[in-house]
Amino acid sequence: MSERKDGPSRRKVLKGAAAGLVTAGVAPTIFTSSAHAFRNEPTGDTVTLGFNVPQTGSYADEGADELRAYQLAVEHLNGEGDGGMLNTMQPSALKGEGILGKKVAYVTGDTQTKSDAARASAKRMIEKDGALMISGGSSSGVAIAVQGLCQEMGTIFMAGLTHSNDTTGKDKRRYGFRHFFNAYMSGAALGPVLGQEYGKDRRAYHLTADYTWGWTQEESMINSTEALGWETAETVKTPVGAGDFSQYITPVLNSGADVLILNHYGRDMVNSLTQAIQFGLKDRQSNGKDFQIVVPLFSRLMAQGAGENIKGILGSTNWNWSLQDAGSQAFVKSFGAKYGFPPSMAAHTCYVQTLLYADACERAGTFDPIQVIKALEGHKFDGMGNGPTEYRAEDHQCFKDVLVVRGNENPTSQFDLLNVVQQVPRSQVEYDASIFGGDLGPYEV
Amino acid sequence: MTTENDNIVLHVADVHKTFGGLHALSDIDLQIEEGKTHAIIGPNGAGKSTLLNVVVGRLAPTRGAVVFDGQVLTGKQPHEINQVGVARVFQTPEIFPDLTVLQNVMIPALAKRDGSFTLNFMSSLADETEIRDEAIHMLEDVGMKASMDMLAGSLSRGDKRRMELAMCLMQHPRLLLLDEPTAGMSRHDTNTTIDLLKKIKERGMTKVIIEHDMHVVFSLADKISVLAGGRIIAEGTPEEVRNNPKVQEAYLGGAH
Amino acid sequence: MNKIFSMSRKDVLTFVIFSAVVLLMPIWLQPFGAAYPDLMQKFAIFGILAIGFNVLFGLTGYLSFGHAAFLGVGSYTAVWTFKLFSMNPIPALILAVIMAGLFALAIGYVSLRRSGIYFSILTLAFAQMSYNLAYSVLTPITNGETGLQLELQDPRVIDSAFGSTSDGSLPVSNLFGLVDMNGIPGFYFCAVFLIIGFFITQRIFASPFGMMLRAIKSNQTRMNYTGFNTRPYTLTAFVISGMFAGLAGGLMAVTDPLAGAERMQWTASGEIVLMTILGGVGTLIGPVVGAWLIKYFENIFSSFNESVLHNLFAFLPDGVEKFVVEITSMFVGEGWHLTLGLIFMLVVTFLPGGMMEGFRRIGSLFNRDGGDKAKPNEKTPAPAPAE
Amino acid sequence: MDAIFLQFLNGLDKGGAYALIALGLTLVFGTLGVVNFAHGALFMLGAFCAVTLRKLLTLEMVATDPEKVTAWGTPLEIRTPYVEAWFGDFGAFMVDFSVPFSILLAIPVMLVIGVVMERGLIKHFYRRPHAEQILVTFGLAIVLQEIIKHYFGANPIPQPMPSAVGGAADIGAALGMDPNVIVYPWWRLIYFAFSVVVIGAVFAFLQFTTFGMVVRAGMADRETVGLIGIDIDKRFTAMFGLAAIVAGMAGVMYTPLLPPDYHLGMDFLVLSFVVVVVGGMGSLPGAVAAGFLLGILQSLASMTEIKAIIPGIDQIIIYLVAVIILLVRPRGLLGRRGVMES
Repeated sequence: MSERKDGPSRRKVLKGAAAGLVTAGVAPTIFTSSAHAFRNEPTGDTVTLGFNVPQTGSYADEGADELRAYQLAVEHLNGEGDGGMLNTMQPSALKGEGILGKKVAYVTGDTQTKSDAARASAKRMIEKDGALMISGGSSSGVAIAVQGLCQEMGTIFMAGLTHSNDTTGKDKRRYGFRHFFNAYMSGAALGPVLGQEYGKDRRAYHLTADYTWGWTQEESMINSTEALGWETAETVKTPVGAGDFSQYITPVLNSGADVLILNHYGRDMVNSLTQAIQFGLKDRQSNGKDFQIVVPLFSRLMAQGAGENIKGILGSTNWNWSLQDAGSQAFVKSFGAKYGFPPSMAAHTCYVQTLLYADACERAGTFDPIQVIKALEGHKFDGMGNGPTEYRAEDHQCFKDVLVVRGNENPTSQFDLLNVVQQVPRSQVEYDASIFGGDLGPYEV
Repeated sequence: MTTENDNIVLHVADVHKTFGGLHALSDIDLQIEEGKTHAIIGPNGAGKSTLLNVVVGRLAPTRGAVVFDGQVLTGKQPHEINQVGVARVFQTPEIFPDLTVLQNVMIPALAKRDGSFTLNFMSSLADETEIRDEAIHMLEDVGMKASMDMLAGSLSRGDKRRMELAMCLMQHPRLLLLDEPTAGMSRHDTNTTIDLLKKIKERGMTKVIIEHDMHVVFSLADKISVLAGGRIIAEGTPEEVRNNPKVQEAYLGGAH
Repeated sequence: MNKIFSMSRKDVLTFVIFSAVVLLMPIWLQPFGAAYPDLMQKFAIFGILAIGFNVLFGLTGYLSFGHAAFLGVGSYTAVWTFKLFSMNPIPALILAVIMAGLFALAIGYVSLRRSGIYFSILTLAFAQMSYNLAYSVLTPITNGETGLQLELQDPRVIDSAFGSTSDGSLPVSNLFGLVDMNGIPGFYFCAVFLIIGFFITQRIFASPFGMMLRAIKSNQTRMNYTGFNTRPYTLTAFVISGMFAGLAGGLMAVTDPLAGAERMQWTASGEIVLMTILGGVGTLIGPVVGAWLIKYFENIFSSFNESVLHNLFAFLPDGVEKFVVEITSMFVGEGWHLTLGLIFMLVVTFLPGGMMEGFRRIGSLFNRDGGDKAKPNEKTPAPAPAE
Repeated sequence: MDAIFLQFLNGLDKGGAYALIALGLTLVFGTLGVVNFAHGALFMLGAFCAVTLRKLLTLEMVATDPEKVTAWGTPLEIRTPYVEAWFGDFGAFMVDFSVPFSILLAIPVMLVIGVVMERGLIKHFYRRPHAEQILVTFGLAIVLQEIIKHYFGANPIPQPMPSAVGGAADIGAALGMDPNVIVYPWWRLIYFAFSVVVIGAVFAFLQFTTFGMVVRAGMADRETVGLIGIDIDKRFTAMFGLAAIVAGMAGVMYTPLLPPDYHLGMDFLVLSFVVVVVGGMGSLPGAVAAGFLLGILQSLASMTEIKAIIPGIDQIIIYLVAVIILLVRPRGLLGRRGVMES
């Protein structure tokens, strides 16, 4: 339960030369204390985390799965349930006694997959509910918007599902951290596998969602495929939420391309893939080769919407429940026991992010965001489902292995949609932090 | 038929109006003298309303022109025609049903004073005492002061017409066009309206009346034009028209 | 001078009460759990948006379905002003209002050539074009999906001329370096504009101009034959309400310097319409009430998750509690849209005049003997009986 | 040339969908004078008729095998579809053809939904201002879609078309051109044909039956028809039901092209209003013409060659055309004077 701080008034000191109005009864924001003042310092016996996920709109199911993972994480942190990844995380300072001895409580909000709504919701959790950390999101635009806000507010943001290079690239922030992989990594991981599977002499046709994430995904795919020796036949931008993509698919037929790369996510991906296959692209021969379709970012949850059509399609993913390492198995087991079905990759990244934040607080010995940030920066850990992982200090991006997956030809259950083709090692997807520009900004805000 | 006269305020010159192949108006030539009441009568479908619509700019004539006080009205917008001093009472009352009677009557006065557009959104309606008083006075004249705070939409049909007349009179137009001003009124209301219109006549306002009611026409008109089949078939004083055999055939006698 | 401020006693009273209600929000919103800066800022900002929209829709009857475009233009302009010139909100707001006004002038000039639903669709079309282009092709100006944000490298020529230096963090909009435009001061900054905006609409409602607009709504033909050129009137109303929307958009950027394209989407325009109708079209206060209600639902109802509900109903016996939580959770949290939809239906069906009619009915219950059926107020368009 | 021909085909099936939705919207507006913002929701409900039927047909007998457990710790489930267990091959055939079969389900279901909606809610709003009609039907649309979301979730649910028509037709080869140049999915061709048949049927119904004549007369002049003693209300209720059926069938047949989710209706709502207005409010032929016109123009505008000249044109073409048509023809393509102008 959230800790409502709208009780009696407390002294509040505003930043800046001109102290503003001191209004009775409004949640105080910044305290002065001898050590270091920070927003929402927990004073009771609980600490409140804010989970900001899409509850309405196209990504509502993904948001619901994220929320399940957060609830599970809170349980585990508080020592309830079987502990999940608390038992496999290495190194771990977590003891299942909350965080720094305080019980973990949480508040939730609806991002509606809109920047404005997501920021309003995050502000509510920070200003009203006293949330100390914000996590969540199911799209990059929202993640970047909320991350920017959290920087201004001096609140740590542990990003959920966000795949754009910008989140930890040109829009990176000191207070923002991303465990999820990104478009660059998808491209770098997929490239060699595409080479092995489809040869070095291919012509690729890109259909790209016409917004920032789509563009970065397209760019990454072009770079990695052209490095193999592929040609790029054409790149076509499609409006977000177009629904019917047929008018963009017909030109592919006679374009001389033999690979179609769909830089789409969510509903766009479901629709464009379904429709492309109806046009017979998968059965087609072009340039004497079998025509192939590639979906760079695969989400098992969203792929359900494409049904049979994902069979045999190559793509990349951050995590899949079928992984056999101890961490993944522990997580899948406790998630399945609670909800009756396996978690999605969105759920996984949100769960891991929550644990990582809690662990960083323990290691820092304080909730002070600056100390927590320092504890997260450069932190190396393992046992969280992705093998050895590092939170790179320069851009707050996690570096770990990337999964290349293929749509399962013979699924044994409705959840068994993806087969792991290859676990691409971290070294292959790593890049220099400076290539995307951007600036983390200061610790002190 | 009539000779050129310096007193002509409205000249409908050789107006033709066709709808598709249908000749609604042909060779209409009308001259209205200043200060006179000119009635246009004719059987249904004779083109009376079409003629009025051409005068006020609602319809553009196929040929010909309408000249008011030396200005060509043809091609002008209805509001421009009003601003040069032509006001119109409609067959079915055109009023502001969602506003009060008083507001209905004040609005035309503001049009007269402020022109077709004024950006006066920071001044207060409550300060328009002069116009308000004038409006109340006018409502008194038409016997509607008691209902000035009612919504105009809730008035009886006869009251709506009287109010519409009051609205037009607020503008002190040089030419007032009345399209069947007493249609649907009781005999008593009709007589009141005739008295009112007579009073206006004394003030020297020119009027064109389209009317079915012969009682109204003969008690008000100085001059009558008879329209039939889109043409003027007769014109003259009430006496002359009454005795014109053509008129009797086309209109009076021919009436079923 | 005296003339400008002559207001009826009733208007003065309304104005004073309204101002007091707005300024005292941090206190009376407390029990509703809404007394935190962001939501109160939103209350003020969307209040401005709704009263501005009401000047157009409530007075002239022209239903614009693309008003969010002006909100977006205001936001983009304000953020660009921050980026290029200064973090002071005043120039940003002035430019936001001017740009939105120009935008409204252009769109209104074309759209007002048609009336009724044809007008609505024209405004919708312009707004959707703005949205679609802002999201994609115009990304160099709008920063597309991510939204336009401040950056450390921004020139801010005026600020740097006055020697303000960056400490490495992004600047916050501030009034001449005195007060930062976030938190409670940010709310009061917006609240002042809401009160000014309310004052202006009050004046418009009481002015001859306002009466002309009502008359246009009532009977445009008569207006023409009475000597009024109605197009400039409607266009002025359109531009005024566009400028209000621009001001709201600017204030959104002032309190939170990020401008996203989805602010211009048709759903955002629809939200403005819903706020106005929900509160009471054509009334002074109704649209503000509608805006507050919808924003409250969006922010507070959506935050009730199951654990909150379990705590709320913890006093009930176990089985009953589970049942109650299950039922209520359909309407809150991820189900808050359902509640919103039901409220729209109920209000429109039973209170055609919006919330304001509800208040009047309650008021008349107390004024009269309480027994007689509340009649719809004369001022509301007489609704056909609901049966 | 091939490219343009293909885009033209695209335009036809897109236009078919637009026309079908706009047709129902216009029927309701023309007869009842109601601006129905819940019309998109009817399309969505139709689509979910298909989802429901398929769910029913693929209901599975679930036996658990306690010996084996899944990776997430629950006992392994052994699932056998009832239909196959009971009907064998015929059952499999039913599942395969679930989408066309759904039309049989959708017709009665949509009729009931339509009549209930009209009698329960819409009829109270005949004489209310359009703004209130918009608000109440918009509220209804939200409620309907939230109910669907509650039961079916937010993710799209795939509806495969019958496997016999799963592939693409080689139209080029059939016309004696090179094979494999002009290929087009069978289902899209079927959708186009379906839309033509439904539109034709609705027009024939209105043109050649007495019922239709009365309704058309009512659309032209409601008062007169009421005055001559015909109970127009009952017929108008039936028209609302018909509109719901048309929208529902359009939704059912669309599911293989666009896996339906609860939000489907809202995506079509704005578009269908633009189509109706471009066609001219209250004009049935106008709605159909505008549907096909906008469908074809949208397809052509998406061609790379055209986007190269005007960037982003495919994103705005529908709205741009709407603006131009409304400025050139004040009442849309075939609209009548005085409809919805105040």
